[in-house]
Parts: sequence; structure tokens; C-alpha cells
Amino acid sequence: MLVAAGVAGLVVAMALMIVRAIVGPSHYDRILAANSIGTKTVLLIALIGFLFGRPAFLDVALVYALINFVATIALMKFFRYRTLASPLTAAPEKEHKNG
Amino acid sequence: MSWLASHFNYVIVVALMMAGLFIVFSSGNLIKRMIGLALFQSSTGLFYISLSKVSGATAAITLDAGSVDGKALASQLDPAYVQQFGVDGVVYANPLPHVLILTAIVVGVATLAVGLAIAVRVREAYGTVEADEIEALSRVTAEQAEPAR
Amino acid sequence: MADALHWVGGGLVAIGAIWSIMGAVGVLRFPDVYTRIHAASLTDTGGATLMLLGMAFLAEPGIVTLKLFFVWAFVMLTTPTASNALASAAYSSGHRPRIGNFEFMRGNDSPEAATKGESRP
Amino acid sequence: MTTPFLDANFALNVALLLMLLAIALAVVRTRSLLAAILLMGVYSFVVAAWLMVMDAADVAFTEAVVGAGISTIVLLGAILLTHGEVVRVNWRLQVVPAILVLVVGGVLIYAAGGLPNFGDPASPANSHVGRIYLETTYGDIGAPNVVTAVLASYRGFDTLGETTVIFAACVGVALMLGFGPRVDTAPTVDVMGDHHVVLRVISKMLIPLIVLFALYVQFHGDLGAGGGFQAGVIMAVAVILHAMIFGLGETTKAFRPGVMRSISAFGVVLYTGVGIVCLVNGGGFLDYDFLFTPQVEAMIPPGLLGDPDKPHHWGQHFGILFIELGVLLTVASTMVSIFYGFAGRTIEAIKAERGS
Amino acid sequence: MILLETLYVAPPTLTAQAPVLAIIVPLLGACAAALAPSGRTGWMISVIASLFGGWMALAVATEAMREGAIVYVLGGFNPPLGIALRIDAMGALLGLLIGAVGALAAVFSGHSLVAEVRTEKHTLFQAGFLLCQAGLVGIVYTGDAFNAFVFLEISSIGTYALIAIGEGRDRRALPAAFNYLILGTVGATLYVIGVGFLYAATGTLNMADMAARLSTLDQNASVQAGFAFIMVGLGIKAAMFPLHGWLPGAYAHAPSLMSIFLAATATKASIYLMARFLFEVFPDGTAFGEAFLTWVLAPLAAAGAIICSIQAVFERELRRIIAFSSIAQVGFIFLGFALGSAQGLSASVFYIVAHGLMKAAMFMALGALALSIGARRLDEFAGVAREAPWTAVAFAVGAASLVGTPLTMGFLAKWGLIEAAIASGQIWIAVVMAAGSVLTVIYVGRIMEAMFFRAPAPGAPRAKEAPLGALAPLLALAGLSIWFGLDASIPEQLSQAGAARLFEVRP
Repeated sequence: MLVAAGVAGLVVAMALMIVRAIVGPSHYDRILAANSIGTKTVLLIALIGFLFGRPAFLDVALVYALINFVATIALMKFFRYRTLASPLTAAPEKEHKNG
Repeated sequence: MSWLASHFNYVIVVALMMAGLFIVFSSGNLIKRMIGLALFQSSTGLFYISLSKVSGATAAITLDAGSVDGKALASQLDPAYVQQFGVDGVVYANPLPHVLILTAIVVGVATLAVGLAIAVRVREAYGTVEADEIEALSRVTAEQAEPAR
Repeated sequence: MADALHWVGGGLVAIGAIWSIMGAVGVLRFPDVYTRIHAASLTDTGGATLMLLGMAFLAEPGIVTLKLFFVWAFVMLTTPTASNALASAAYSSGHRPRIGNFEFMRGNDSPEAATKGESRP
Repeated sequence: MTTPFLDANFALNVALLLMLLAIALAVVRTRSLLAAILLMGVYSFVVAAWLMVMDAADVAFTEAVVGAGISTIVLLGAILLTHGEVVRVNWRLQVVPAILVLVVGGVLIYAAGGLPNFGDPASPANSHVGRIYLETTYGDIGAPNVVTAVLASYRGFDTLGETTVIFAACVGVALMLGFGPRVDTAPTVDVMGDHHVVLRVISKMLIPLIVLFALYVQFHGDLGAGGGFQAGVIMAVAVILHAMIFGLGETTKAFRPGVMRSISAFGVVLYTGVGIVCLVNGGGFLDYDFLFTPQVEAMIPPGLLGDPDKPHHWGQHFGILFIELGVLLTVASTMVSIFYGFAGRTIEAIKAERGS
Repeated sequence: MILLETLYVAPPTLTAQAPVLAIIVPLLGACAAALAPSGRTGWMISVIASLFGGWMALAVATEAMREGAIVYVLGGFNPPLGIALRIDAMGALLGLLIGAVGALAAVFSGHSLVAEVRTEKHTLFQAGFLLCQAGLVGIVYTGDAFNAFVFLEISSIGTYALIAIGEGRDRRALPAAFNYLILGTVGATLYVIGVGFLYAATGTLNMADMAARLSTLDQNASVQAGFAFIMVGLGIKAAMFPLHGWLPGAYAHAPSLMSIFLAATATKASIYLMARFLFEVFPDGTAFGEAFLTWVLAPLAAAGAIICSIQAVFERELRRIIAFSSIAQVGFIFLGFALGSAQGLSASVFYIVAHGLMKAAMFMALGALALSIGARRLDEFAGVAREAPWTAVAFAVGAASLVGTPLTMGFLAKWGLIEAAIASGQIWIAVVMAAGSVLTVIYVGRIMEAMFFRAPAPGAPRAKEAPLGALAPLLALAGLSIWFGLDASIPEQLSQAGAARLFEVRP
């Protein structure tokens, strides 16, 4: 019962996030929403496994967590560097700028 | 109303197909058209999977009857269903559409990659990815094939 | 005992869900990108931790627990990293926080960039 | 469960489908390509959750790796190369497509009236071939995952075709984007002297884990959800992550584009080769029961794999193993090739713009 | 029949596996070509694989003629559980066409690719070409509705990129390829939706099983819609009249090798798949199917045959003229289907082969001319017959067959269709055929006049006779059109046997 409530809560949270993804206004809001929906999907898939008695399907949740990360990196590179190919430097000469 | 309940999935799938098809035919931007095509293809997946749904079933990965999963699951299912449609005491989902859609998803991503690659080359050759501008420029090419009369 | 664990696990899952809803409301209501990132990343990690912990209580110890741990590790690795990258990308593209004192951030940014704010479509 | 339309499963189904509809309409409406791509990513997330509700774990797995991962990255690469992010809309030109689409939709809705009720276990789709698979898989093949069994053995020829489609995509993208002037190392586009120590360290930790996980998915395929395709994409994602963090130049040194294309072809050869071995041993094409000659089968200790009375389970098991390996090789190398194609062009595009 | 068996010599063990070998040998050839170290090696692999594939298609044809229909079970699981190839005499004939044109085109490509495509792309180009070939053979051989989709996509995805490669000569190839990709994918997806509806009604994907189950089933809404979607989807792929938008650009701007191969085979495979759904899967004589043939297929086919012929008359670029002519000819083929009789079906299948051979010859002749002159417009071809007589003669043979001159295969094909139309009492179809032929005479006459009777423009680049390696396959194709015009026993027997078998099963 509580698990079902958890699933319902996650679905509500996802719906709210989707509103943010659709409304925007900036692309960063959308990425943020997409990333957050990704995390919620991971949890939702794991919970669905529990709800329907097949917790072995956590693999799917695991792979989502991973893909979510890579897609976010791609987006970040897209916005900041306008290329997917350049390396991310570890330039040590400057101090940490914005905490 | 009960028709809507029992065919709800199909209604939504049709709406998604229409959305995808509309993007494909109405948009002039080649990339947007590819996005529409991806949406359209993905909606076929939804259609097949909706067909394959068996109420009260579980994923078609057969359980060891003695395993914890199996016992927990069998206790959740409706005995009448299990008796009529079950295999080894559990109702499983229909695996065939799943297999087909796995293939269709793969075909979809292959098409997406090739289509986008061609769109990129179109941009390199024409300097734009808007269909109407490309058409205008193509007409110029066709007229270059003609001598001045 | 098993029953108690079940209730504890279910409770944690439910609290995690409430946590997530709170985060989602924050993302919907907060005024600018940075506050929204704050809401989302905080509740994503926190909510995920609670829920996965709850699921670990629900499951029998074994491979499932291990997988849950890995999911948790992934979420804990990815969400903060992504949030960090996102915030820095947003900042460098000219978005400026709407609230709070950010005088200390001045340096290599032009004044035009600072006024761009939320103007991107 | 006796009232199948009011259970938690159905409620979830409805909620997720409504989300999908909202996202799709937003994609139709938006003029920003980037927003459309991001929304498609979200769409794919929701589809995967929905697929889990529909008990289609393997499909959810594939949707996860393809929809949210590869598609997003390829689309981003494409809009980087086409420099257009805003779509022009001419509403007058949309009337005809709208009518066309409404006609198609009308036909579909009319047709949906003839479809069996959602979730009906006695519908023709669920009661003929699909059911037979569930009953016969264990005896025929001995693999617990029926989806993998159908995919790799019953309909193995389809999967060969699928692998070939992937190879064809590799050929197509390489022909379109894979040639032309190349640079050995990517220029470092260092916007503001950023440092990404966190990302570099985390990625270094993650990449081996991802590869390990891909291998787990690969070899766990006939027991649980997953298989060659999913594992291949996950492995490609590891390479792509490396390229994005440490630069395409570094990655192409380790995984050369030409080698990737060759591996893609080799995967198909491996798959077809398994079929030909069966053919030479006297069976039909891809009939894994004939993968091993009777002499070899006589040497197998009875009951080592599956039913002791069925020594052919051994052939089925290894046949599936080998063809999944072929799928893995083709998929992984093709996805990497596609990424190379798009990301590599980006370097050229930047150089061309700077030069001009 | 005797002829067929004398042509085919092979050990019986190979014959037994011929259906699958005809598909997987080009497939393996594609992989080998992609791995080949140089373009020359890639070309040799392509020639060998195509020839072997063609040889196996010959074996299949011999067997199909003897047995009536071949069922080859894949994976050791009988249909409907497993996938089976199911080849009747007509499918075998189509396979033979694909194998023959594929092999000749592969030989021809040794010269044309060097002239048209950058060297480093040759190996991959040959790989794509072989994939396309494997896919097309798969479409006509398979007995599984979904498997047909997979092969449709194999052939298409290879094709899209190969058409786009034509941008080296004319950048219009790129948007043409993109349009084809969009429409082709929409078509294939509509086909999948249609198959989904049929699957929902029958629970099976095997065509024979589907046919058996459909014949006992009420024709409900979803079956009818499934039928409609399959027809529209394949109609796009087959360039049926209002859905042909992708074809002229794709044929006109593709590299020569792809123009030859596509014009001869690609639409034909989809047309044949359509015929299978029309006459094999769907029970004959239902009101719905009859209505489709009479009220949808026949008018559209007639309209296409006339309108696209007129467009061809007014077109200026030579390759586009021939492309529009192809759409018109597809209309003729569908007119034969619309008769709904065994005679009409067999005449149509015969027409498919005739059209494939003549269009291949014409596009190959243009490819051979393109080796020396970069002409596109019709008047740029003025007087080429004096400079390259053999090439021009081969083109003329193809054109004569297109018009329907006696002693060519095209004559027999047209005659067969008109006969079938009269036999089933549909005189108007015969009239449309005659009108279309008159239009064909007009545009072919324009081409002939320019090539043979006009003097070359002063200062225009001079055409040269193609080298022997390119001329030989061209003359072979032209020779086939004449040979089958004199003695059509092979294609005639195969098409008639196949059609008779289908209509016997469902009287």
C-alpha cells in the first residue's frame, strides 16, 4: 500500500516536472527538468518492480541512471562549448570561481 | 465510456501517431521532420505493446517455480486467470510484440542516424535546412543546367 | 519482524515520494534557474536516498540490495555532477541569479551578459 | 485483478500515457529545436516507465539506452552541425498536412473500434503464437527469458536483419560524414578557463564500471532483461563518455574509426557464420540444434545446461551466446562510428568557420 | 522450363540451401566489401557476391518451377513459430530479376564508380549496394510479414545514403535522398501499423497462417484498416501514382549504379509484396477487396499511367524523363493487378520483369555516356549515336522495349496486359494502355530524335564509347530484352505458374 503511494507520489512529481519541461522558459530549465525526470524514472522503474513483484528489473533502473548522466554531459558540452568533441580540460591555473 | 476505458491506449497511440505525422508533413525544417519521424515510429511501438498487454500478467521472463519471486507473484495473481491462461502457474505477458518492437526501435535509431547525416550534408551543400529555401536553391541548380535562352 | 521491516521500508518510500513532490513544486514555483537547480538536486538526491533505502528494507538481502546500492551510487554521482555542470553552463551563458547577493561573482563578465537573464526563449 | 481496468496497473498506464500526449503536443507546438530534443528525451523516459508497466522489461531497456542516450546525443550533434535552433513556422502551409493527418487519425480510430479490449488475455494476438512461445520455450531452448529466446532463436532471422540494419546505418553515416579532412587532436575550446576535475575523476571511475555493467547485461541476457543490443549500446556509451570528457582525439587513438567500421562488419559476419555452421552441420540456417555435431554433443555431461534429456539445449545456449556477441560487436562499434561521424564533423565545422 | 534447368548446374546440397544463400551471400559480401582494403577489391567482392547470389536465385527458380512453391524453414522452427521463406514461381522470377540486374550492375560499377564517387568511399559504397541487394531478395522471398519489413528497411537504409552520394555530381541528390528517406520511412511505418492490425486480428505474422485465419474471420474494421495501411505504405515504396513524389529526384540524381539497380528492382520488390498481400494473404472475393481493386487501384493506376507519361513528355532532363516514365509503367503494372484475374496477375509480373530489364538497360546506357560527357538535358545528348554507337544502340533497344516494339520483351508484356484486360471484359483498361503507349512513343521519340538524328552542338563535349567492361553488361541487358522478346518461355512460365497457383488455391 505504501509502495503504491510512493509510486503515485512519484508520478505526481513527474507530472509537475513535465510542466516545467514544457513551459521552460530557458533551455536550462528544460535540462534541469529532464534530468530530474530521469532520476524520478529510475526510482519509478525500481518501485514498479517492487509493486508488481519483480524486483529483479532493477537493471533497467541502473542503466537509466547511467544514461541520464551521459546525456546531461552531452547537453552541457553542447551549451558551453558548442561541440561534442573537445576535451574537458583540468586546467589548474585558475582558482575556483563560483564556489 | 467503457469503450473508452477498454480502448484508451489505442486512442492515445493514435493521437501520438497523428502528432508525429503532422510534424513530418507540416514542418519545413529537416531536423524537426526527423524528430517527428522518430515520434511516429515510436508510437507504433506503443501500439504493438498495447496489443500485447495481458491484464494481471508479469514480464515474460519465466520464474523458477520455487524462487521467492515466483511465490510472491503467484500469490498476487487471480487464480481463475492463472488457471485459464497461465504457464506453470503464472500468467506471462505476450513476448512476441516485445521482440518485434525491439527490432523496430533499432530500425528507428538507424533511420534517425542516417537521416540526420543526410540533413547535415544538405546544410553543408545548401547552407540551410529549411525545405522551401532548399527548393528555391535547387531550382537555381536546375536552371544552371539549362542554357540561357 | 519481517512485517515491521515492511512497514519501515514502505514508510521510507512514501516519505521519499513526498520529498520528491516537494522538490517538484519547488522547481515549478521558484523564480530562476539557480533556485530551481537547488530545489531539484537537493530533493533528487535526498528523495532517491530515502526511497532506495526503503526498497532495501523491502527486499530480501542479496543481489537486489547490491543493485539498489549501485543505483544509489549512480544517482549520487550523477545528480550533483549534472547540477554543477548545468549551473556553470547557465552562468557562463549569461544567466544571472534573480535573488540573493552575487556581487562577489563579478569579474570577467560584461554588463550586457548580466542583463540577459531569463530572456532566452 | 478481476476488474482489470481499475487496478493500479491501469491507473499508472493512463497517467503515463497522458504525460506522453502532453509532451508530444508540446513537441508539435515548440519552435525551438533544442526544446523539441529535450522533450523527446523526456518522452523517452516516460515511455520506458510505461513499458515497465506493460511488463515489457526488455523493450524498456532498449528504449532507455536508445531513446534517452543515443538519440539525444545524435540529435544534438546534428543541430550543432546545422546551426539552426529555431524553426520557422508558416501556419498557412499547415492546413493540408492537418487535413491529411486528421484523415489518417480518423481511419485509425475507426480501426481501433475493431481491436480487442485492452489487456484481454483471450484476444487473438495474445492467444495464438505468443502463447505457444510461452509454453514451448523452456522445452525448445531452455532459456528463462522468453523474449531473448524468441529474439535470438525462434525469430533469429529477424534479428540478423536488425543487426544488418545497424550495419547499414554504419555504412550510411560513414559514407555521409565519415570522410574528409581529419584532425588528430580536437582543438580545446576553453571558454573561460574552466576546470572539470570533478567530471574527469568521476568519469574515470565510471567508465570501467559501465563496461563491466555492459558485460553483465550481455551475459545475463537469457536469464534476465537485456542482451546484445542493449549491452552494445551501453558499451558505446562508455566510449562516447570518454570522448566527451577526454576529447575525440584521445578516443580515436584508442578506437580508430576504420577499425570500428570493420568491427561492425565483423559482427554481422559472426552472426551469419553461426548460421552457416548450423547449415554445414546439416540443419537449416540458424538452427542452433545443429551448432554442434553429434560427436560433440555426446561429450557434454547430461544436464549441464537445462533439461538432461535435451542435449540440444547446449547448442541453443551457445548459439544464442555467439549471435548476441555478434550483435554486441556490431551495435557497439556502429554507435561509436555514428558518434564519430557527428562529433568529428563538429571539429571540421569549427575550423571552417574560424578559417572563413 | 527445359531452358531453365539447362541454365542451372549445381550440386544438390547447394540447391537445397539456395533460398537462404541467395540472401546471405550478398550480405556476407557486403561485410567483406566493407573490410576490403581497396576500392578495386571491393568491386571484385561485389561482382563475385552478386554473381553467386544470382546463381542461387537461378537455383531457386528451377526448384520453384519444379515444386510449385518452396518453403525454407529458418532456425529449425516451423512457422508460425519460426520464420520461413516461402517462394513461389513469381517470387523466384523476381529474385532472378534482382540477381541478374544486380550482377550486371555490379560489373558495370567497376567503371562508373571510379568516375562518379570519391575513391575512399568505394568499398563502403559497394557494401551498401550489396546490402540493398540482399534486402530486396529478402523482401520477395520471405514468408513472414514482419520479416518483410526488416528487409524493406535493410534495402532502404542502404539506399538512402547511396542516393545522397550522388551529390558529388549534383547537389540535388541530397534533398532527394532526404525526401525519399522521410517518405520511405513513413511508408514502412504505415506498413508496420497495418501488419499490427492484422496481427491483432489473427495472432500470427506468417503470411500463409495469416491467410488461413483471415479467411475464417469476419472482415472487421481493424482488418480492413490493416489492409488499407499496408496498401498505402507499400504504395509509397512502390511509387504508386499519388504517392510517387520521392521517385523522380531519387532516380535522376543518384549515382548511375543506384539508378540502374533501383529503377530495375526496388519498386518492383514492393509491388510484388503488395501483390502477395492482395492475392495471397487477403481472401479473394470479399466485397472489401473487390472494391479496393475496382474503385481505388484501377483509377489511380490509370491516372498515374496517363499523367506521369504526360509529365515525361514535358520534362527536359533526360534522366527525369525516364524516371517519370517509370511511374507511368508502375501504373500499367497496377492496372494488371486491378483486373483481379490470374491472367492479369501473370501479365503484370511479366511486365515487371520486362520493365526492370529495359529500364536497367536505359539507365546503364546513360551511365555509360556519363563516363565521357556530363550531360543532363536532353538536347545535350544530341548526336551521341554517332560518337558512341554501341551505347546508343543498347539504349535504343531499351527504349524500343519501353514503347512496345515487336521482337522486344516490352511488346509481349504490353500485349499480355491488353489481352488480359480484354479477356476480363475491362475494355477501358486496354484503352488506357493504348493511350499510355502513344504518349510513350512521343517522349521516346523525342529522345531518339535527339540522339540519332540531330547533329551534336558545336563546341559541346564529345561523347566517347564506354570501355568494354562497361559496355559488356550493357549489351547483355539489351540482349536479354531481345532474347525474351523472341523466346519468353522462362519468364512466361514462371509468372503463369505462380499466378495459376495463387488463383487455384483461392478460386
